[in-house]
Amino acid sequence: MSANADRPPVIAPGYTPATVTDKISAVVLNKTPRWWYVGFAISFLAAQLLFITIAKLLVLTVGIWGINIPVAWGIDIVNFVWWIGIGHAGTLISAILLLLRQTWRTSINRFAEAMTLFAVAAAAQFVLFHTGRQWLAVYWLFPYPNTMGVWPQFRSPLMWDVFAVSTYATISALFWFVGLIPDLATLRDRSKHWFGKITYGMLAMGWRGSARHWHNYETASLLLAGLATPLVVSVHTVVSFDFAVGIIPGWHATIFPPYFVAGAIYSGFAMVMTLAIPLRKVFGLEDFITMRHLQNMAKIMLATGLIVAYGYGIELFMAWYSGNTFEQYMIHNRILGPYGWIWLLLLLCNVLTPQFLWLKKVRNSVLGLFFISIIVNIGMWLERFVIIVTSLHRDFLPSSWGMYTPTRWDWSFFVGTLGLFFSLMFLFIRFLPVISIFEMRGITTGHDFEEQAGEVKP
Amino acid sequence: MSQIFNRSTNAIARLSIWGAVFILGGVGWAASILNRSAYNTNQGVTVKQPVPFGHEHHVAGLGIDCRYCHSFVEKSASAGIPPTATCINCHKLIWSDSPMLEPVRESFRTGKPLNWRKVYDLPDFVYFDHSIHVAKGVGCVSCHGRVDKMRLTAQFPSLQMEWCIACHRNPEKFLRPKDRIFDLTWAAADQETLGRDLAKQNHLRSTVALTNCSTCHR
Amino acid sequence: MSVLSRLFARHVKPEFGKPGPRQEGGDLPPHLYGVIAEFGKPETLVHAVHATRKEGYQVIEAYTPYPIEELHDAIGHGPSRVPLLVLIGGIVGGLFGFFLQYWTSVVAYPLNVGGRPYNSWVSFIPITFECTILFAGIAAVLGMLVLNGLPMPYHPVFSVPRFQLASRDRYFLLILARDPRFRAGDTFRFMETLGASLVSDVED
Amino acid sequence: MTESPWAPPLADLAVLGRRGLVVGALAGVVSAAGLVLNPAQFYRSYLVAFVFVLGVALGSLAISMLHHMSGGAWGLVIRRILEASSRTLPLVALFAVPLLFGLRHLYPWADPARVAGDEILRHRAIYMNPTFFTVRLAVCLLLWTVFAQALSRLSKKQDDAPAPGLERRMQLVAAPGLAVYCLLVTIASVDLLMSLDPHWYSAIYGVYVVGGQAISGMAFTLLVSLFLVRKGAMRGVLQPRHVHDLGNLLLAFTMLWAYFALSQFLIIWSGNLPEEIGFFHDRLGGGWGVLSVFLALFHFAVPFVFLLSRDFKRDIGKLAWAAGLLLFMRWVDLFWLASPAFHPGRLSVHWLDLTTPVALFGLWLAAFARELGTRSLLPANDPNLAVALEVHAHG
Repeated sequence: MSANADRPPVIAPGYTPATVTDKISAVVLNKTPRWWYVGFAISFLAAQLLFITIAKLLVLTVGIWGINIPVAWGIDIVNFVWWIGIGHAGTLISAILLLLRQTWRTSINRFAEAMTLFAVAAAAQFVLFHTGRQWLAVYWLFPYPNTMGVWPQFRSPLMWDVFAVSTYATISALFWFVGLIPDLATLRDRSKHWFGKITYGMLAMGWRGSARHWHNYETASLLLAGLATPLVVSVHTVVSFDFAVGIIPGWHATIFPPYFVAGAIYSGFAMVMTLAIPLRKVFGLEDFITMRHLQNMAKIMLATGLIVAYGYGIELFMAWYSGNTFEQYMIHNRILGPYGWIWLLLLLCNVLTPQFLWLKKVRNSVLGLFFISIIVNIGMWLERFVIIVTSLHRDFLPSSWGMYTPTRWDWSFFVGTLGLFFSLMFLFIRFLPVISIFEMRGITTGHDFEEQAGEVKP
Repeated sequence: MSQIFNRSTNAIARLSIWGAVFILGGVGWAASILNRSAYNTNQGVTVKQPVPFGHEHHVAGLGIDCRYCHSFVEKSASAGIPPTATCINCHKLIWSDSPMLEPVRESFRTGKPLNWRKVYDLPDFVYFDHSIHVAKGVGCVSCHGRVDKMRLTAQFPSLQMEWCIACHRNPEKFLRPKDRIFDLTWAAADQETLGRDLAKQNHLRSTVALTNCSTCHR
Repeated sequence: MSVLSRLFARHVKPEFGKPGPRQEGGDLPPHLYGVIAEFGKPETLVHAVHATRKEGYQVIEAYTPYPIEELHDAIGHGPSRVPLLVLIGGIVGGLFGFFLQYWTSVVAYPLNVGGRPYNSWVSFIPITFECTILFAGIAAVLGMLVLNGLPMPYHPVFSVPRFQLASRDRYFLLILARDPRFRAGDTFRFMETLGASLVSDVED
Repeated sequence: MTESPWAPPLADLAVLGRRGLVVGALAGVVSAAGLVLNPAQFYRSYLVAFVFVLGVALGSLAISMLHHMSGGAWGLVIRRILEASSRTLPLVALFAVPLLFGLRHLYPWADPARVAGDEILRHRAIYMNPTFFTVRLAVCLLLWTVFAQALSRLSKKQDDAPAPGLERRMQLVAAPGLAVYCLLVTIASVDLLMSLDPHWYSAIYGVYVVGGQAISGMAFTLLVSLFLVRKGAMRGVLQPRHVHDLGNLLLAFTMLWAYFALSQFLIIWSGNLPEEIGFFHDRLGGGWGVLSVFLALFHFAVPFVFLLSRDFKRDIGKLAWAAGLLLFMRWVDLFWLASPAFHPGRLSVHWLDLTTPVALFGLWLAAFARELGTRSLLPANDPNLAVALEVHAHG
């Protein structure tokens, strides 16, 4: 990256490999702060809601949700798409920015990758449990020689989704773990307690940081980044195919793949921002997650927000241009139908609010960014609600129109996944380094991992 | 820094990675064995009946035709469980005071049917029709086995879908002439040619049609 | 070294290179793994590596808290073989993904779905792609671990007390006893001339 | 002219311009004969040629705006090529004029008889009519030109006197510029290409065309870079790491284009709706299918495999091969988009299909060569230039 005078630095001046190592590993190795217990307890309590709902769901199946004909996909799928979308920013930050040699990613990539992993875990709950009878879902979803002699239907986008999401979960977990190995070795070497030594030692697998280790490691990291980049695009593309491959008006639009991917990045960066802003405050990590990071993320949010707005616009235009009665009614119903207010709210959250990010003043205000990020998170949830519910509840036949209201179990499932996500997040920030220590060491001495990684590219 | 781990952990660590692969594979393999075992399918398992009816005796010993008792097999979806009256036709004369047959007589007296237990219990979402199978040339023995050798009746096949599908894919391997449908001992000299001819003669639908979901699940 | 580990003593996989013939009549202590030197700056380490290589040592290894590219070149390791493994993984994955779908949809159980061809190759593209990525990614990670000889929780260098700083801000150079050029005393003295802050034996 | 060390090779550019002019003019005369002989075919061929040249100029503009927003050495070393290419937009606008005389030969909505008999065309008539079409095209060309000129002028200012705020001002133009560019390309691509088919519609179309233009711009820039390197004008400037980045961008654009193309195909193929599938039905049968396969192979598969190789991307001589192929394939792609609408069911390549792009591209190249000669080949006063030109040990 070119040096630019009016940009804040990616790390506050004065750090050395030793101080970086000590400061970041101290977060893990020092005594647990009291607020952590409070935060974890609240999250864990919310996660219990998930387990209760799942227990109920296993007995009574999806009848406890508000779904019915015609809206057979309700907020379970809304939440799935929302969570998966949030996960995307993590991969994007670590993979694409690694390929583009953006040094600023270093201090947030670990944390963003963890977010990816936990968001995918939360999303997986919906995929797993919306099938109603999970023990049967195994043969619906995975190709194995079962006793029926049948195989999954590979022409269905839902099967593509199974492969995309499970590949995504596997690769993000591997990418995250590989990134952690040198830092686990650091913790192994710093830990005072025998239990920590053994645990981190086993996870570090005997990492020694030899020249050979680093060389293979960098090559593997870069290749993983190169693989993860098209993967992350493919995942939300496949999610968009879940809808677009069908012929429901409001779903069947060719713009869906890029527009969904942009939306995923948009909400993902919003979530990184929502989490990173309080985190840097409470851990005192402002020197590592600097204003530069927040500004860059704000710019990416603005860009992806504009793409999403483009998607909304082109849908309206094409519905009119097509001259197709059903497409036109879909738009009419989306704006003026019973769920019209949600659409309006969505425009406020997703199209209007991010326009403030054009202003440098807003991009420099931590509080302002925090609020915008939360609003965008809400807006992206509403977008999926509009796409799924509004398109389904009035399709071709007026005789089969209906309304959809989520039940309290729908909501408890959603709140439960939030609890699961934050519980995992709390465990992560307590027991693993939230910032990649070895990469920060490199930055302080000018041995940029990215710069070098770029050079070992095959 | 001193050593945290003993030298032997190197071997253990590597072994555990391979071990995980083998354990996972082993679990999958065991699950598939269990799934296809009689424990799950009831294949070959006899069911306790109110009266210990013996097909071996009635079919092989006495030579009674299947249709004497299962009288709807050519005309309806169900082959038909004989009413008590069918039993009494003979058993009013033979073994008419056997204590073993007391439930039959009681049923006849009271008019309350015998509570026969199902041996072949197909899943509810399978639409199975005996008559079409008989009409197209599938013999009893293909699905029910040598009932003439069964002292007590047991489920002959696994009844898992892969078993159904195996025949629906290659029906010519099992087809037989109309007059041999109820013959449990008959076997073709050249099943391959015969089966192909019969498939044409009986207008069997294509494999694709026969393996369509809606053929059995409606 | 504990008695227990003596009992289980076995050859620990070398960091690199083929084991050379041990020097005849050398004065090697029976359990010497190598000699390690500690440096405070990456530049010093890189210079030391160059000097060591010049001196004729081949079986050496350097340890740093973060990747240093010059070091890799200085030590003279060849290019990583991870990319090749990833390529193989990707090709295998892609073929697996496509033919899994082709076989199940065309051979194993052809079903008419909305009049689409059995070989709906257009619909098979997403899963073919995902399998390519999955296999290639797994190949990258497993390949990295195998090529690095991991997991290896026990390694002789961990016995060096200050080696824990290799994951903080110290830089280490190790000459293995297996090096044909290795002489216990000479090598130790040679390493002391490299500007190291500390030189010590590594026992196996 | 400045006395910059990176002065353009004026003599070589003059030769290039002259050749472009001569070839272009010859092909133009031949094409004009075609206009007399077969006016309908002339306009059909001319449309593809026009959209092709427009794509090169606009692609350059888009890449230069992208560079202003992202920064990076790769952009600085090609910035002047991109600027020269985007400064030709007024000429491209001039190229659009003949098109306006042939609307009724091209578009079903410009034929009153067809509109009267077609419900959907009547529905669209308020938007899709010759007057409004002309207005939209004019506004698009005007706004693109305005953004191109604004950036180019700021860049010139930087050459004249280095001022600290200039980069930021260029960023301030580029950010909204890129958004406006995308929006206008969408509008123009619906107007110029999509509406050739009376009923077909696809929401991703604009994005697909944007992706294609990025390839056009980058491929053309790489060819010019090779030309400049051969003529010794950029010796020592274009380092392997720059070429590597440019190659990666070309790879990324190629993948994006393929991604958009595949998304559109997969969704429409799976949906199989009568109003949509016709587009691919026309393009997969009757000889057009061969062209579709050709497109998939040479617009994506072959360049993709080569562009994956690191060695290939670090050598401008090799990379230019991929760039040349892709630039040619851009024309094939546009031909594939437009022509099946005129000749459904039968692959047809008229000689005018070949002469019109040569004519327009030749004339355009002459203008480009003249524009490239007016400035230094590198923005000498850009504060990031020194860093961008640093020779890395491992570069």
